[in-house]
Amino acid sequence: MTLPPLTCDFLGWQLHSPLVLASGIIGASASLMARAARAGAGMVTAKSCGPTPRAGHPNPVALDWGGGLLNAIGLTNPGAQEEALLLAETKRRLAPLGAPLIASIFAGTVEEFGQVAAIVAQAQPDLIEVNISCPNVGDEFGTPFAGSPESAAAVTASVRQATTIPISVKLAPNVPDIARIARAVVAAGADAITAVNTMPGMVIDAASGRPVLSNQVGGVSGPALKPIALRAVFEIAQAVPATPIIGTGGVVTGQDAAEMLMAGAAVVGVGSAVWYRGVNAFGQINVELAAFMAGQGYPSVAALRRASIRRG
Amino acid sequence: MTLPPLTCDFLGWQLHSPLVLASGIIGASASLMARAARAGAGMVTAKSCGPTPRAGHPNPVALDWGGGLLNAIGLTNPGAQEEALLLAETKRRLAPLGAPLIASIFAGTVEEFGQVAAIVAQAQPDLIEVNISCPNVGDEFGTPFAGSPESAAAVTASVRQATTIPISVKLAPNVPDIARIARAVVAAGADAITAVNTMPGMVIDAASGRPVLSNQVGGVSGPALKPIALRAVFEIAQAVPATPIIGTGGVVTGQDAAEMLMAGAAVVGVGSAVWYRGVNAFGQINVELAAFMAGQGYPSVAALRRASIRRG
Amino acid sequence: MAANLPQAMAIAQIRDENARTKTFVLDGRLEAAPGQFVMAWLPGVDEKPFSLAQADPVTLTVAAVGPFSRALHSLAVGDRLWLRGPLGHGFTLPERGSSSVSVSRPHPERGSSSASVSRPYTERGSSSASVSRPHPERGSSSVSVSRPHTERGSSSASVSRPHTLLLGGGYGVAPLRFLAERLLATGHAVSMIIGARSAAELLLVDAFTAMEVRLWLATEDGSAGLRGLATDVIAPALAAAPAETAMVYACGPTGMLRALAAICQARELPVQLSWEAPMRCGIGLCSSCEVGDGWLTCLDGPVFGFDPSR
Amino acid sequence: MAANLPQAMAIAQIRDENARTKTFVLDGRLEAAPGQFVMAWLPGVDEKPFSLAQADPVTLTVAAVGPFSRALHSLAVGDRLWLRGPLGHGFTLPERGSSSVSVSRPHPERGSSSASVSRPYTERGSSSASVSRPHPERGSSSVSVSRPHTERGSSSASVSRPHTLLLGGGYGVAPLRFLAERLLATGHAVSMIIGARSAAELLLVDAFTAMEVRLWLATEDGSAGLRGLATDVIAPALAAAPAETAMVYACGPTGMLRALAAICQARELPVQLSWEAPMRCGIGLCSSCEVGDGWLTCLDGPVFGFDPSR
Ligand SMILES: Cc1cc2nc3c(=O)[nH]c(=O)nc-3n(C[C@H](O)[C@H](O)[C@H](O)COP(=O)(O)OP(=O)(O)OC[C@H]3O[C@@H](n4cnc5c(N)ncnc54)[C@H](O)[C@@H]3O)c2cc1C
Ligand SMILES: Cc1cc2nc3c(=O)[nH]c(=O)nc-3n(C[C@H](O)[C@H](O)[C@H](O)COP(=O)(O)OP(=O)(O)OC[C@H]3O[C@@H](n4cnc5c(N)ncnc54)[C@H](O)[C@@H]3O)c2cc1C
Ligand SMILES: Cc1cc2nc3c(=O)[nH]c(=O)nc-3n(C[C@H](O)[C@H](O)[C@H](O)COP(=O)(O)O)c2cc1C
Ligand SMILES: Cc1cc2nc3c(=O)[nH]c(=O)nc-3n(C[C@H](O)[C@H](O)[C@H](O)COP(=O)(O)O)c2cc1C
Ligand code: FES
Ligand code: FES
Repeated sequence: MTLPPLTCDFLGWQLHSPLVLASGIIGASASLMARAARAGAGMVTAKSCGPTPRAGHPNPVALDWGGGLLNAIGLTNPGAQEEALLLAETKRRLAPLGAPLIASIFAGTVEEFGQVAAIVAQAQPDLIEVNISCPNVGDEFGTPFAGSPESAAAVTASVRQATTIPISVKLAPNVPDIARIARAVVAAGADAITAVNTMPGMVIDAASGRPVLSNQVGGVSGPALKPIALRAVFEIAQAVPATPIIGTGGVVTGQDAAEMLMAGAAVVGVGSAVWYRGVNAFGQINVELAAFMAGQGYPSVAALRRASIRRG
Repeated sequence: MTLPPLTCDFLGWQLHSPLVLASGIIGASASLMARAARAGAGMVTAKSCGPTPRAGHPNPVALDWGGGLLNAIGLTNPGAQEEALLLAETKRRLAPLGAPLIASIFAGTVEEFGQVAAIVAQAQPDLIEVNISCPNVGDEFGTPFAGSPESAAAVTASVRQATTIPISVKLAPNVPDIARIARAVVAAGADAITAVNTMPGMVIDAASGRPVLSNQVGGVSGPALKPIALRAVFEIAQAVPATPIIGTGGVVTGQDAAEMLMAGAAVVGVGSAVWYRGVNAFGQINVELAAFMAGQGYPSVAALRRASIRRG
Repeated sequence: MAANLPQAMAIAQIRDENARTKTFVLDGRLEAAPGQFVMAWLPGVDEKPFSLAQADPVTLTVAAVGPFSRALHSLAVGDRLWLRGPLGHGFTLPERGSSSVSVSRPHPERGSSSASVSRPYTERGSSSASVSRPHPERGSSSVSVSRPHTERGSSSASVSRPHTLLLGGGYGVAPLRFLAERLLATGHAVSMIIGARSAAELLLVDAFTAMEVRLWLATEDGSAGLRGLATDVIAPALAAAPAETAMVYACGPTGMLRALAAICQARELPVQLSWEAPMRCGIGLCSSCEVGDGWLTCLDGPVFGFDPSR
Repeated sequence: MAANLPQAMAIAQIRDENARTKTFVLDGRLEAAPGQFVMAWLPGVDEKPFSLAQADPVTLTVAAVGPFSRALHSLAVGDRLWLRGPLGHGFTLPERGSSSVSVSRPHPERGSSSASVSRPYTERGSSSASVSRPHPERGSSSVSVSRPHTERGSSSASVSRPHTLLLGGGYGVAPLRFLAERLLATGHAVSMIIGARSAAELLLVDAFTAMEVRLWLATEDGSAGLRGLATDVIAPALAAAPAETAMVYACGPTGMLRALAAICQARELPVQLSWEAPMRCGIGLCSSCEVGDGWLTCLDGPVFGFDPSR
């Protein structure tokens, strides 16, 4: 069985795989991001950075609860200035590997988003991912910016004005109607959409009567997130069919990746799979996806994507 | 080891168990609801009914995808008038078992919610659960009423005016800030809150390239929902500490039930567990919960609830 | 937790059983007991329950009676269908002291329960049925019967092998073949009654003829075997049995099952009936398969040790 | 997928090992290899990694050096702690042809991968290391050493048993005892070097004395065994070994590990080093335990077959 190629187009780049290292997973060092690309990721995303350095939360910050993971790392990051240096170094290391670099940013206000974008833009990342779905910061009610079409659009417009680098806005799954948010951010200038971030959750240790995470609450990722992410991607793809989606959530196998493409994703984010299968996950998922495509008669990722599901 | 009693108070009733049959699970017949009570449920909830009969969606309508269930039954129901007869018969059968009956209603408009409430109220259910979180109906944008504090409050007020029977408003997990919705419905007259309904999701069969459910999208329940439900209940309990919560989502074992009480629930909804363990699930969870309480030195459900987690 | 995702299987072989019944042999296998069922899905068409006629390879015997079963009949070798399962509780062997069925009708849930948590599937509903032993057979039948179609089984059957009586109507004969194989493999003597409207509608007669079972046929028009209903052959089959009957098993139309349950109750014979009801979820949630006073055909059944509709 | 929820275990026994080191024997067990670690959680305090000093019953040996380890030292018998794990890759036995480590330094991920999906844990990272055979020992040592503390192991050791050399510094001696037991049980000869600042800080000397191992001691102040570092005893220990050394194992301070890795590289001896780095998630996501050019101590390690920091 000769395996079909996994090359695919995303915003004009020719990627050697549709897999994308998701933000926050081994994305705090140039060497680890380069390792993900060597392992088989077609693009890599750096960990989200904000305006100023943050240490993050005390331990425990993450765990595997059986159906998936829960984490509240607490947006540990070196601040935008330091991040720009890290991004430049990472870009240099990724260049020979042919993998575009996605920067990821968050901020506490609409204006600050633009400022952080301008700083990281100095490193010339290929794409800036705008993380409006982090649960620690939000609008005047404390709601994450991803929670309403208005605030999501305002952040998008602020970043759009700050840089000419393409931007992808990262949406949260915990909204009543993700299609509305998607339309709003595309109208405000998003070139792509990343969906989804983690789903708010909590794991309680009954023996101690305490939440396990020091932050009490955290974000669910991994297999439990997959059906939630597939639906979100499906709804967004119907709402903004011309906008490419980085479909992210619970992808651990090649078949998961195929399902994400069928739901309407252009490329596929992979995060928690690094725990389940090691950094080699990227290479393993690539081989499985290619084998699935061969078995089902899809000659290319583009062909698989053309078979994506329509609202019926 | 003598097991502690599981009796507990809810809105003034003395229940023999904190377990509540969740709406939509074997709640379409008096005999099945009576069976749930005999099996050990302290209260039972009927399947949601709307103004007029609905057949629901064609098959497939449900499946077990590994981490939990997904369903889109499609709100099959006989309409409010017929439902009132069913509720009256159910109440008669539950009386000797000492289990209060919860009616559940949905509707397409704020006014209709009041009308349906008035009709089912004729059967004198002990509580009316207001299902504002069904994904098939919503406000002018198509957003479920549970999606905004304003529409959630409007529905609550409409039902509040239509009947003197206590009401519990059932919230959706896919909102940016469930605490705000909780405060709004309590301010509008909710006596209790049921949290949560299923989480929107989709399961795709890669071999056929199609969603499995005929409705394409559905609601995630069972184990994958547990961390999401625990967090929702925790946030609601902090926001409206005087309002009792029917904590629902992914409870399959006695330890799950204990965690739900620790998160801040007054009583614990059980739905998908009927698939995992049969209708006997109620009795099994009761025994496990009592054994857990004995092992940890909680003499009563009230004592366990006093140990619930505070925001720290 | 065990996933129950639909599994695609391709049709490896199609056999015409009679004018309106086909058997589909698929290219997959399932770990399942006779009497368990699958939800068979044709994407874009519908999903309906079918008893397993074999588990390895998965085999379904389907009577074309309406839109979905006709859609299945229109499939060709190589086409795929999708199966969710196995689901429900199947037939259990009539082992001494461990039978999970009862001639007297249990009441759903009386609050008895166990604290242990094990794999979901094996836990489901297993604790609500009581055990009762079969009684020695009594009362010789007055019904006039045709000679058993085959008696080959009698030569090697010793009286010490527990005897079982199987009644099949319509497609219900197919899962009973699966059961008969298990019974024979575990040292039981088997008598099989196949009922149908006419000789042309009899199912799997050759297959049973080739097995070591006492085979009885009944047709309503008398075109083969006894003229009458399958239930009319019970008395002679029991009378000719090599030993007292440890269990009666049946799969077929509800009317046949009801009549059989009444006969077995009168004779104090333990029985296991594979029941039918319209199914939607197939996993015990939607109530659509409820029968009688609170029984779920998909979760408590489809095999019941009593008439669940009474 | 395997859950990794924290498990509460009660302290069954506490042993003082030396002035600042205690061993906690817990009332639970884990399926684990020597060299694997757990994240130990004290609710409301912190969560940190600790090597398993035994898996059945779970045993941790803890040096009080800072806030969390002191909090552990303040616990009493009956108190509980919570463990998440086992995590990471432990030591592997020096079996011919199946060793997963290498004296030459591999490069993280070169895109080689396998298509099979099995249980997550066993899959993790196992494919990136290459195999190389140890060379015959060469060059006799010129370091002046004290006589081995005990040579009891030599009486029954045959030259055909593959020889392994273990170096422990600080609490690192404890997981090496767990390893030594496995090595002895699988027919390996074991030489053990325990290093410490002074005699008072030596760990588990009695335990190793009671085992069938050649034991060497080194203290910086010379108050017991050789005056010097653990690494200074390598040459004499190798020279006295009953056979060529199939694997060198070590657990202890990073400085010792680095020095050892250099020595082994020069001597072309295969080595397995249990590395330390600050950990947060413990499951390969947060990058905080990165060492060298992209190695994750929690996921790729903590046991590496080379110096990961170079
Ligand atoms: C547990 C269980 C196991 C089943 N196993 C099998 C099986 O192994 N093989 C099989 O063919 N069917 C089996 N069925 C029935 C099957 O699920 C469908 O109901 C059947 O195929 C009819 O579906 P349809 O859409 O084709 O027709 P429908 O439109 O549902 O039915 C058309 C008409 O035929 C009647 N009808 C339904 N079934 C029969 C029948 N067997 N004989 C005569 N009339 C009938 C209906 O009452 C209706 O009037 C089983 C059902 C259950 C609940
Ligand atoms: C894979 C792995 C396995 C480990 N296994 C064990 C184990 O089995 N037993 C154990 O006691 N610790 C072990 N540790 C170290 C342990 O996780 C903590 O780092 C240690 O307990 C110190 O934590 P603390 O909060 O008490 O002090 P911290 O505030 O973290 O440290 C206080 C000071 O002590 C230094 N320090 C840390 N560890 C040591 C040490 N061992 N000796 C001397 N100084 C030190 C630190 O650099 C710092 O300067 C392991 C670490 C890793 C990564
Ligand atoms: C440990 C961890 C840290 C994360 N940090 C970030 C982050 O900094 N920024 C961000 O946008 N998403 C972050 N995420 C979310 C992931 O990028 C991804 O959206 C989510 O985990 C779902 O994908 P998965 O199921 O493949 O992990 C983080 C996820 C995990 C598990
Ligand atoms: C098959 C099915 C049907 C449901 N129908 C309803 C319904 O009619 N009304 C409602 O409020 N919730 C309905 N729900 C949601 C449940 O009441 C419950 O909130 C959810 O399943 C989470 O609980 P669980 O994980 O214990 O199942 C349904 C859930 C399932 C699985
Ligand atoms: S089909 Fe039996 S309950 Fe749904
Ligand atoms: S501790 Fe190793 S990556 Fe987080």
